[in-house]
Amino acid sequence: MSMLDVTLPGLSLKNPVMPASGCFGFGREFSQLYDLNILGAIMIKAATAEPRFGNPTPRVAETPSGMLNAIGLQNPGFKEIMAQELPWLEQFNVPIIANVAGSTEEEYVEVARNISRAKNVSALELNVSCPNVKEGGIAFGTDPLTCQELTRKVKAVSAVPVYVKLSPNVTNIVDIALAAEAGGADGLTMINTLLGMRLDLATAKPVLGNTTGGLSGPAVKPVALRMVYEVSMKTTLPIIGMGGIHSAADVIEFFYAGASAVAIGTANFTDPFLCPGIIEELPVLLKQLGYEHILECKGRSWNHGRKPAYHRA
Amino acid sequence: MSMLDVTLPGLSLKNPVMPASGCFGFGREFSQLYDLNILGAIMIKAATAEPRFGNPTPRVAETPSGMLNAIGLQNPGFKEIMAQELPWLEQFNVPIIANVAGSTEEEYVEVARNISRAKNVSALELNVSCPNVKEGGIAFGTDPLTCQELTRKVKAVSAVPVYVKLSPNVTNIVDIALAAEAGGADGLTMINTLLGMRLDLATAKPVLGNTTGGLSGPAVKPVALRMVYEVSMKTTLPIIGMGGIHSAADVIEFFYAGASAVAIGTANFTDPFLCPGIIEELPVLLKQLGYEHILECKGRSWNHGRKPAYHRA
Amino acid sequence: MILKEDCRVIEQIEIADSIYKLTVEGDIALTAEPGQFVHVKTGGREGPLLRRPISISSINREARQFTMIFRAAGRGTFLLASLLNGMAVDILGPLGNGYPLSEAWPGSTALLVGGGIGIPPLYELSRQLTLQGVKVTHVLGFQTASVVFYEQEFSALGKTYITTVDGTYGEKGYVTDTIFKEQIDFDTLFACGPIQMLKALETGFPNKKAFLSLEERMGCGVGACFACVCKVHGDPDGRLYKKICSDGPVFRAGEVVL
Amino acid sequence: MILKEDCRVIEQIEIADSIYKLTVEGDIALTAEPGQFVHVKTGGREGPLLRRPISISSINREARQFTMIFRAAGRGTFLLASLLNGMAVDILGPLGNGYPLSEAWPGSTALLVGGGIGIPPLYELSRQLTLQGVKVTHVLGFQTASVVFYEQEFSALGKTYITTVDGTYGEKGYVTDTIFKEQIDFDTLFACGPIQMLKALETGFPNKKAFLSLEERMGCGVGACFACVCKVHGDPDGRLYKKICSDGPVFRAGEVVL
Ligand SMILES: Cc1cc2nc3c(=O)[nH]c(=O)nc-3n(C[C@H](O)[C@H](O)[C@H](O)COP(=O)(O)OP(=O)(O)OC[C@H]3O[C@@H](n4cnc5c(N)ncnc54)[C@H](O)[C@@H]3O)c2cc1C
Ligand SMILES: Cc1cc2nc3c(=O)[nH]c(=O)nc-3n(C[C@H](O)[C@H](O)[C@H](O)COP(=O)(O)OP(=O)(O)OC[C@H]3O[C@@H](n4cnc5c(N)ncnc54)[C@H](O)[C@@H]3O)c2cc1C
Ligand SMILES: Cc1cc2nc3c(=O)[nH]c(=O)nc-3n(C[C@H](O)[C@H](O)[C@H](O)COP(=O)(O)O)c2cc1C
Ligand SMILES: Cc1cc2nc3c(=O)[nH]c(=O)nc-3n(C[C@H](O)[C@H](O)[C@H](O)COP(=O)(O)O)c2cc1C
Ligand code: FES
Ligand code: FES
Repeated sequence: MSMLDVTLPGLSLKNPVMPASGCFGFGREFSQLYDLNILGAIMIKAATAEPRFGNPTPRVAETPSGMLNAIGLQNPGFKEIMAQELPWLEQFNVPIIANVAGSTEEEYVEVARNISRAKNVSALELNVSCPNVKEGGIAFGTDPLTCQELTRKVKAVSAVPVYVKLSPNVTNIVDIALAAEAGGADGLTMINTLLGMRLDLATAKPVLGNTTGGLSGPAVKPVALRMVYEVSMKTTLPIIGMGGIHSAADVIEFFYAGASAVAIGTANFTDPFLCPGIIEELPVLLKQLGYEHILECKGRSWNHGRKPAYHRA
Repeated sequence: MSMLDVTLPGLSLKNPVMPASGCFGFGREFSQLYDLNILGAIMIKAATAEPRFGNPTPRVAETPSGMLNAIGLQNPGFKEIMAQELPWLEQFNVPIIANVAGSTEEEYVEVARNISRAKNVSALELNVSCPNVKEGGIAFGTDPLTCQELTRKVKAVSAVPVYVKLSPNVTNIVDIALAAEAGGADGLTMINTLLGMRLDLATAKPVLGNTTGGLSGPAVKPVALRMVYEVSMKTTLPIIGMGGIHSAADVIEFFYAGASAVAIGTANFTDPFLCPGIIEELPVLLKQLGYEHILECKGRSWNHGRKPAYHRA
Repeated sequence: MILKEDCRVIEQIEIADSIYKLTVEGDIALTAEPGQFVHVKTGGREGPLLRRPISISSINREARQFTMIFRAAGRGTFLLASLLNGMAVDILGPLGNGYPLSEAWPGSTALLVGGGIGIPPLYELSRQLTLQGVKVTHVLGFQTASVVFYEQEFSALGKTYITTVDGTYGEKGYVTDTIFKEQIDFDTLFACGPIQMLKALETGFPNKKAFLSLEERMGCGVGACFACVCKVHGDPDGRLYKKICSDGPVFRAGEVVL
Repeated sequence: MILKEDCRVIEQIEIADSIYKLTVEGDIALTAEPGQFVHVKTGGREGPLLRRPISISSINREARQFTMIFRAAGRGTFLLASLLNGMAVDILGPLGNGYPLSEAWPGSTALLVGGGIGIPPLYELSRQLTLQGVKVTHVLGFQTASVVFYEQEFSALGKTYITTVDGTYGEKGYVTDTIFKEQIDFDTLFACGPIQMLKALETGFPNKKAFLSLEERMGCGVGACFACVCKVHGDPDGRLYKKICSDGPVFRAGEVVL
């Protein structure tokens, strides 16, 4: 009997651990390292309508307990992804969550309509929060009405449930979450990266080719947890939590805060075998803490003592 | 000839390094460790109209390369501060920046009117950004109009220049900065802490007595630098930069980003002798990098090559 | 005088399960008093941001050495436990106010009650009380047999009762059970340990002169950050708070709200 | 096969000013090829978040050992330089595609040009080319005398020219100056070093067969994060980008935009 199975809109997960979008490509590289079948799901790299090269290098910089990235949504475009990457991923028995990005509403809608119809795409992740491209989504993630409207339009064309990926670079994350809910979102994923920068001591210039970039890794975990906590108390939408997860204990902290599943980004770079490691360790840690199923941890920081909202069949 | 002297509204600083508010009390403790005269200035702990006890303990928690605090503006009230703390500080030849907090406009105005008239208070720091008290300022720091209005009212009663301390927990920091400028601010200080939380693995409860707290330390430095960079390009107000500064190199990064002075918070806990250490190291590092005065670094990340805006007399 | 020194490690031994005894050399030893603590930067530059408060458990002025006894509990104390002889460790101290030795007069009886990692500071206290001609009795509580430490050291100074929560060593139960059962008589009480233990002692001996050492999460450790405050009795609005790091960690029973 | 192993440190020596030679034991040695690199986690759990890419500079299959030569430049490489014999270091590799040995046929001449910390991978390359019957010439450029390393080792394999930017050792100037001045003739060029050097070689020898090893800031090191891309010639919209970590780090001159 599994302690880790979780059912979410469109997603029947054998475990709630999945690599985060942009940190796992389309799975090819990590498939050389381990059997991808063990993963709960895979969030693939953002797809746009046309191929994008992305930002000038350097695209990454290290920071204390974190990193900045400014990849700039480089991707071969949804057509190529549907022709080359998704069919290749069909060999694995793992739900795919397709990350959808764009510069205009039309672009989001076009990508969503098409990629949601790929055979093995189980859900969309609407990326309204990429801080690294001009006109690249972030406006959609910082204004509630714009977010609601975009979600509605994407929902209307999507063949699968839609999760909206929230940006932490906002005054009030709950407002955006409620807007996504009002727009018909089936779930939320959070958080994307915090906008940051580094300057080179010798030249005084920004270290990143794109000047600013997105901060991820353990440094942002306290912010991510706080946002998952705030949002989970206010919406009924399931949340896939992320931001600095590096261990099984971190996963449980996100469940306590209110997440129903988690994604792992930056930590795949520190330890490319971390996802399988965490999946193996979770049941042991849960038992140690006295839980029979990971969903007993869900929202426990604020619904302490109450019966878990979710019951397995 | 000093390489470090900086003149800002109300502040004639022998060097641009000062302890940040809340991390140095009213100077008594650190005066046992070193001669406070060497500091550029001192930002004292927040003052409110009445004494405040603050939040339940635990009030601090460690995070990767950072810490959370939820002190809750504990202070003895401005009257006591003016009767006991400021007179004690008169023995030092160091400008004092008084941090002013409140729950209502009236409270801010009352505190500002009074404390700005203390003999050795050279400037006010308007704390519209404390994330740790309900109705405790943060609303004033997240809505541009409210911020502008409060700044205007405080300016009207203050006997010394007013610096507005910006919260990083906003969608658009430039909007708030411009609002403060429109309200008549003489300068900006930034950033206050990022709202975050931690959960206890064993109990599932928040680690902090106040549930959430403010994230500070090296973890937030990339966010702070980005905000100083963005704001300094858009306003003419001088900026006292802070957020994760732990070394002389960090100080210069903040100048590159656009700061005219810096404050050091959390790092005083890691190394209580850090402020004097940095003040000693700065000229050496500046020389090594080829600068004759620290103000040559100011804004260099975006005004590269241009003549420094500031010239010494 | 508060110093920040790179102290040299003289000796590190695991004296019980995950309990380490670390002796270092430094001028802090010259002014340290029983009940004071130090704030330790663990892991050097790469280590955790915040210092770790650890009590001073014994002092050797002549040799400029002092000892800490600590449990490897988390990241910082694990790093501390990994220090080897000769290495340097950045220590700030001595901090806070220790036990008031003068409150126990020669010939009187002092009861020293400790729980777990609250026990270490009582050792130096006991040594100095004994030197002063005070008769000492110790009641030391542990979780289980494997973490019991310093029974012999304390026994050499005075009668020593050991309790364990699970009964695997000494008396089964809590320290207070033993104090009542053995009807231990004393003039002054000195204690350090979990807050529940301190509360039980405070309510158990309302008319005794007692000094309790408190713990709290700390930021600065020197009194500047207001992280470690506690309320004072009879002062509901908290104007008369105390800072555990600089006003304490030792308080007279009844002074602050436990 | 990409492995992640805790490799044991066999030897660590400072071979020039801040230049370290680190030999470790691990199965990575069994499949590593010249020009490939490893991704090293420095400082253990407490260390920096990102791994550090370091070239493999020599391989000893029989002993299951390989060597890295690196400059202690920043936080990660300082921690790497502090490793002592017998300690473990977490290494991911071998990564990327090395130099195509088969492009140099027995009896032909290969010119190996390296700059600074770009020199290490050329050493194993030179050994294997020599074994294959290729005649090798080396031109190695350094900043200054104190950081010159491996002159003897390279000299043992073939003619070796040393240049320093400040003229404190060997020829003063850049490697390209020396190649032109000495009119060095060759069939195949292999190079690794600063981008300016690689550009000068590419433009200096437009008709020669050349293989250049590139550097870029890396995230994953395995091709998953798109941090280390470069553009391909004749493809302005960047559809045909290459990833330096997994398509490179070695590219045929003219293939990618330097
Ligand atoms: C005045 C004082 C004296 C102390 N003396 C001793 C002693 O002699 N021997 C001993 O073993 N322990 C002592 N402690 C407890 C000791 O400080 C903690 O065990 C230690 O800080 C845990 O750090 P860590 O890195 O192992 O744990 P982590 O859980 O990684 O620590 C995370 C953060 O929480 C803080 N923290 C965790 N537990 C405690 C605690 N119990 N009290 C205060 N802060 C805590 C840490 O300082 C750190 O900031 C004392 C505490 C205080 C306040
Ligand atoms: C394929 C490849 C092979 C390399 N081989 C060698 C070698 O054999 N010997 C050697 O001394 N160096 C080599 N380098 C450079 C080496 O990776 C950097 O010197 C090292 O990463 C610096 O890390 P640090 O912690 O000392 O510096 P920091 O400045 O603290 O590093 C901060 C961040 O920037 C990155 N970074 C800094 N400098 C470089 C650089 N030059 N290239 C790529 N990333 C960098 C770091 O990896 C880290 O993510 C190689 C680089 C690449 C890409
Ligand atoms: C190199 C890199 C590339 C990323 N690319 C994307 C992306 O294409 N789409 C997206 O929604 N998020 C992207 N992200 C954000 C992550 O999916 C994740 O939200 C964030 O990194 C926080 O999680 P972490 O701290 O575990 O990395 C990227 C992050 C990194 C580090
Ligand atoms: C313990 C603690 C208490 C603080 N109290 C105040 C305060 O009273 N008023 C205020 O404006 N900022 C307060 N701050 C915020 C700091 O002044 C500073 O803006 C922030 O910590 C970022 O700088 P740092 O990373 O150098 O700590 C406090 C920060 C800490 C860590
Ligand atoms: S820890 Fe800062 S006041 Fe006590
Ligand atoms: S470093 Fe991630 S793709 Fe090359």
